[in-house]
Amino acid sequence: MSELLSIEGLGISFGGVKAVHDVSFKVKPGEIVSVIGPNGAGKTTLFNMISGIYRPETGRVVLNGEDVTGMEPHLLARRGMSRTFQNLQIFQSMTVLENAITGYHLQESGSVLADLFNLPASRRRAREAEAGARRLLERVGLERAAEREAGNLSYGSLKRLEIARALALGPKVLLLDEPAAGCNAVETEEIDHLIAEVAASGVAILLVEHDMKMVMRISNHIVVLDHGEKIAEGDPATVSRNPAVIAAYLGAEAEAEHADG
Amino acid sequence: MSELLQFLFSGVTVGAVYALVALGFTIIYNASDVVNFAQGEFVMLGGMITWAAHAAGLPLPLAALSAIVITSAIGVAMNKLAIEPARGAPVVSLIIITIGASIFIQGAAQIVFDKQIHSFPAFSGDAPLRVGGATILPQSLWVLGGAVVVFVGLWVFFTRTLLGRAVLATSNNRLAAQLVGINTNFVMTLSFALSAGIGALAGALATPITLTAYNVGIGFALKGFAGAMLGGMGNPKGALVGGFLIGLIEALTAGYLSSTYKDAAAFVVILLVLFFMPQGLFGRKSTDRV
Amino acid sequence: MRISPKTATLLVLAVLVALSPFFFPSNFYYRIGSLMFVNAIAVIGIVILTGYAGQISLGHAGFAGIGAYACALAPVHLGLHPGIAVFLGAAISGVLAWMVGRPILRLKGYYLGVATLGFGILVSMILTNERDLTRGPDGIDVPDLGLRALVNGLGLNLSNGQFWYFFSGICMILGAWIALNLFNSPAGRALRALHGSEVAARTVGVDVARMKLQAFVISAVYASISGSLLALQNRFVSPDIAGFMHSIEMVTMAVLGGVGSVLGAVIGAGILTLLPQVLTIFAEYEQLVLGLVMMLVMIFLREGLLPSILKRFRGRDE
Amino acid sequence: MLTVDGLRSRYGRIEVLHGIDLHVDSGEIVTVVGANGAGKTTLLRCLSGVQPVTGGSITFRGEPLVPVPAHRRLARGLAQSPEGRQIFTNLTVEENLRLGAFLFTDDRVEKDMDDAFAMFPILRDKRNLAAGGLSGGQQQMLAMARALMGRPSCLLLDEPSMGLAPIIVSQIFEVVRGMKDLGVTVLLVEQNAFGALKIADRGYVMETGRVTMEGPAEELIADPRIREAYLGI
Amino acid sequence: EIRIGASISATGPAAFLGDPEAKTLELLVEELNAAGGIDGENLRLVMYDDGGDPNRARTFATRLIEDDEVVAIIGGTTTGTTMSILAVAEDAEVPFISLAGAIEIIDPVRPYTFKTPHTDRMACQKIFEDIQARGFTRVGMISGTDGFGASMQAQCKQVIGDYGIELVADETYNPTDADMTAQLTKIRNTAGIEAIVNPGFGQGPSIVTRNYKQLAIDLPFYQSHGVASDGFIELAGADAAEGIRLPGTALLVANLLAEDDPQKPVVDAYKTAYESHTNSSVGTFGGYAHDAFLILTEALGRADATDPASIRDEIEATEGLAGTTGIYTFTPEDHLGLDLSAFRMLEIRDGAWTLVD
Ligand SMILES: Nc1ncnc2c1ncn2[C@@H]1O[C@H](COP(=O)(O)OP(=O)(O)OP(=O)(O)O)[C@@H](O)[C@H]1O
Ligand SMILES: Nc1ncnc2c1ncn2[C@@H]1O[C@H](COP(=O)(O)OP(=O)(O)OP(=O)(O)O)[C@@H](O)[C@H]1O
Ligand SMILES: [Mg+2]
Ligand SMILES: [Mg+2]
Repeated sequence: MSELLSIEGLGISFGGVKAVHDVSFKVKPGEIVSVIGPNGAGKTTLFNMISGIYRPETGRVVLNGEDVTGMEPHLLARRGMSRTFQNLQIFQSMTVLENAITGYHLQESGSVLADLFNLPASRRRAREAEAGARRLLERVGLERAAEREAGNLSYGSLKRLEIARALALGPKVLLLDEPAAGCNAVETEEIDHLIAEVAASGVAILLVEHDMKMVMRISNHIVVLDHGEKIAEGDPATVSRNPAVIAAYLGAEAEAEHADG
Repeated sequence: MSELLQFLFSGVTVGAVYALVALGFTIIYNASDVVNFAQGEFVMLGGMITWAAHAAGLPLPLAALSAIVITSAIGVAMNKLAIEPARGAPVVSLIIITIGASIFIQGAAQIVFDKQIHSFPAFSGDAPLRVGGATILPQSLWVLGGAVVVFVGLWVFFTRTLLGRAVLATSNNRLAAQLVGINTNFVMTLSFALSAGIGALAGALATPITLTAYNVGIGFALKGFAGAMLGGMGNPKGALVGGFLIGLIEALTAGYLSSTYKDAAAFVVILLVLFFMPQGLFGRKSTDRV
Repeated sequence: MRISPKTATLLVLAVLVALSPFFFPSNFYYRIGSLMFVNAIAVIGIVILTGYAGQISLGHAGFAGIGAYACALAPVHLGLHPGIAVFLGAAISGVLAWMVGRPILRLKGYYLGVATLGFGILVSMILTNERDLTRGPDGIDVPDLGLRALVNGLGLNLSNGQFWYFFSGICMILGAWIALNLFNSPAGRALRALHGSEVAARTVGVDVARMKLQAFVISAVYASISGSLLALQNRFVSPDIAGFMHSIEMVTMAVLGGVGSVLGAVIGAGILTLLPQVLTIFAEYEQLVLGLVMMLVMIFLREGLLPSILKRFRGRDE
Repeated sequence: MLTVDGLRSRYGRIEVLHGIDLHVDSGEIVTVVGANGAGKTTLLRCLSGVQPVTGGSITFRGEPLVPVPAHRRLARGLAQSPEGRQIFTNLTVEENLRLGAFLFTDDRVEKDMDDAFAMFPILRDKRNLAAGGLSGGQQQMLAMARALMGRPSCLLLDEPSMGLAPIIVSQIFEVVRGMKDLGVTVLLVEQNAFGALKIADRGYVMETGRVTMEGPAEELIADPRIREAYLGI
Repeated sequence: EIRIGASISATGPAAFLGDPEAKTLELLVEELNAAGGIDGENLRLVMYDDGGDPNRARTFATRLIEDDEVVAIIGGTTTGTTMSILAVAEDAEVPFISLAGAIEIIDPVRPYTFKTPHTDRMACQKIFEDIQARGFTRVGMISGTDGFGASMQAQCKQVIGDYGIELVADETYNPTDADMTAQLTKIRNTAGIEAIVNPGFGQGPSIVTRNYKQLAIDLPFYQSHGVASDGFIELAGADAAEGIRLPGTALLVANLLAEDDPQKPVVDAYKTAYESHTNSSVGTFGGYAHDAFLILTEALGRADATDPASIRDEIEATEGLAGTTGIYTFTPEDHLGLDLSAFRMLEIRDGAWTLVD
């Protein structure tokens, strides 16, 4: 199958420093591509460019054959792109359920006038969205918190709420920025399974994660960034043996620990 | 050309008043992200207390000083009694508290003083200074000097002192500020004292020009607020420049276009500036990332 | 069956409008009641804009001014019936809100505040200074709506005060119904979402600029209609209606009642309308007490009257 | 050094800590592990004074800690690197560090800052940048460094390894272990339970607001329940 | 007990006018009751502060009539508030005496509405008469954008032609402005200008006067009755106010009135009472309230005091009643009851009011 998302020579700089420089790679449907690299390597910045939050200075983002470089995030969402955030972006004063329902915004929203006058079409859409959102909360293990105010959840729970919200869009491409941060090994594995499941349904997944066990376990392909540039790429086994990657990112000890864990 | 010069003098006179008020806003804003709508009342108190003290026989400098001290104390009281007990309340609630305080202070002033318009003698006489065919009052220079001195003071405070940094830190992240040992209550008290003091100074300096009454606060607050926003809220440089700009725009519009719509001109300029610089002229962008 | 919060709110409001007159000591209270309802309409608009969407406006009285002056001017200059003028005013306010909102809604927080403030001041300035059109600061007469005669023609016998009480009461309930529909609807959720996090809202597909603009337009229409109703019932309007203090009053009412809550809006409007009447017994201490009450409410019920009280009530429940 | 006795705390009307007993001896490294929402962060917030305590007591160096306001606790030697990093985003990296040493005006501040930069060289490169512009991991480093600037005798760390590259994670654990040699006591909350327990002397397991297990770190690592529930082995 | 109502702008932008009005009414009611009331009945004054907001004024008017059940209303400090009260009072057929200036209040005549102040138009006429007499024909105007200033500006523009005078400069300022040198510079630089008129009240005219001196403008300068009180001279400074002329009332020149002036006793009595009671100097506006009260109580004395219609009739029957402002004679066609002669052209000399003859 051909690629769904294609990143071509993306680059951006902040105050003269190149945060990302000439990064290219491709993601196919159903594939999990991980982007790893030291802190400050430019992973999140790359995500921000792909998802339209930053406008890239160089390069292109091609989604499903269409050039979507610098397109507004809500238009990208319409084209099937969805993401989570490293720095949580939660709708604090809404309930957990409502947070998840917003993920259905594109499917549920019709005309404002219909909403204002509570027309049947508006009600039906809202009902469907709610049912879907409850199913998703169950999948991430938050069904019991559905009616709680989202701002009151613990960090790890919020991470999972973000995943549920991102899934609610029914994305073709899903960008996950450190989904397992703040989760312990067991919780991480649950997320693992979830991601694998989603990928299996044909969604292209782009993952940033520092938990190497997880990355090695589920990635089809790994892209390594350092100082904004791609320094290596390949399948997990190849990448984890790459000396440049070990030196810059994994560290000898981590590898050893990985081996003994 | 003397006409232009006269317009500029007019603008500078008024602008200096606005700038002083705007500078008063910056401190409380920097400490708490709250625009204190009672700031104008501090200016009013500065003028009214100076007037009352002077009328009671105190020499002018002493009267002004007492106004500044008393107003600062009122500022501290406002923080202790109204702002601190509401800690953790949403910013809109805090704003309503400051509006409530503003109404309260006005109500108190009309009882303690009266509802008449007052003034007191200019600090160095009324003889206008002539420059190139235009005139300016010595009192305008006092206000001008006051604005510049306060600006320099604040600028040094916020950029050169650790305490100034602590004030910024408190508004940026109160939790973290406490964790690094900053007494955030003290910071708030300090900023209310300073803000109120600066407001009162503005009142004491400007009253010989603008006159004062129990209800002049709101007008000052509006113009000062507009000036501070034009310059970029929280930045002393912005407050100074914003205040002067508004004064100058008003005077030049009144002189060359239409005196009826001179306030409109000021707001049109603000809208234009904000269109291109959403943070005002010198405001800094918040740097929170996703 | 459990009653939804929406139905509950509407029921409470309907009961309030219908039963209050039985407790009125004199006909004067119809006037207070109708003022409360008219204010509440504008405040519900603020709830949508500020409570739902998190956008500040310090200039909404400008729209109230447009609505009010439409009723004064359109019948004279365009020969329109004052009732039609209400809709004309709302349309002008809506279009103006749309035009003004597009550039300024990019601004955030106080910057948006000062921009809307500027807008409000411009409107009030035009109403004050364009004497030839508006008759200036002293105000202008507004023609009779004529609806009361019509209603009374149907056999009712309502005094002017009574008519306006019930008429604005019904309008207010209608306004509340619409706002409540919005709250739990997709669009309302999108508004509340962008309030929480604009970035996240954009990535779930919310067209943030458009939604903000819609909220701004809707709230402008509310303010405009409130202004129209006030002008029609007073049969007179002056530029004060578009003044800064009126804008602040709207926001204060909303926040006092609880800025995210429609019922809170009505309560906030009610209290701030009634309070000055109660405070007349304090004569010259009126302002003092008013300021004090505002501060005390916000200190002890920081999220506004209704939400705070509900919270405590629920707290005791469990 | 630090004794927590029957500690209770609540958010509004929901109690989330139902009587925590825990102690940290001088010079010890103690690790707390637990699932999402167990109350680990809440525990640390109580210790640093930004969370109201509704029952029980905390004793620090023999004195009751609860009445001490948050901003005085650093002066007593208690520093925290909080969850969610809580850096001053609008201030520069250097200003963040200087504020970490807000209580001190002596020359050691400069030296401490050099030490911090030596520990996290990337921060030196960014010292004049607004901290809000830092990457997630860099902010985490800054939070840790800032806590160290306060010269704590007892350090409270809430998931210090979160979002850090593996190479830095091992470095952080090294640093924490190094603290011990400097005589600093550490209470460490970690999701990377394996790494954390390996450097710890003792450990506690929290579940929904209660301590359910405690013991020497090696024993916990070896415990099959823990291996299954938290280490995923 | 007879209940009368008042809605006054004792606070807000018009507090400068409303405050002395409110104090005057309180003072007079006290005096009257101490002297035994009206026909032995005590008078009760129910007074509300409308803050200058017409909407509030309407509410208070409704309250006065429906809830407090007053027999008559005094008030409406500003034209805006007056128009609001007027509508309610006319509907309920309750007599209403306004304290505001606009001619619209009594033109057309409405059955229940009266007013005590001169109209703005009369002030303009008085000023232009004087200007004409001095032989000037080119005049500049600087007016406040508040109701008072704007209304007088408009009226002046209407009548200016009648005096063969041309308006060559027309500037405005906002009531809260702090510096008017820009506008004054512009006016001064207008070719051929011979005199300047400043309609306005509050601090504006004081600042204009100070700026006038700052710019050393030496054209004849006219203020309006809006500043007719000693307070103005104090605020503007005797020095700056020197030579200013304005149309004022007998109140300001009480000491200069002839012994046989019919207004002398009433002016003296009011001035003494007010100044000892409030520690501040009397002004035209308090005088308006005084006169309204006088007219009303006189009428109440004659009428069946509980019947609004008969009170109205008696007010309309007022004839030759000397107030502080002038001598009132109402007719069914004239609910103002004053003519231009009630205005006296005053000039400030050496910090005191003097009569221009
Ligand atoms: N808005 C910004 N302003 C200034 N610098 C920025 C900004 N955004 C990113 N940078 C810089 O770009 C670099 C890349 O940051 P980015 O957040 O992409 O890193 P990352 O790979 O996601 O790191 P981490 O693993 O720590 O999350 C960093 O050095 C950061 O300081
Ligand atoms: N601000 C808050 N208001 C109400 N409840 C809260 C708040 N913060 C946390 N809670 C609740 O308190 C409980 C404990 O949360 P805490 O953050 O201490 O957990 P944690 O152990 O640190 O979890 P994590 O590993 O996910 O960080 C959770 O049930 C959480 O939902
Ligand atoms: Mg990142
Ligand atoms: Mg936690």
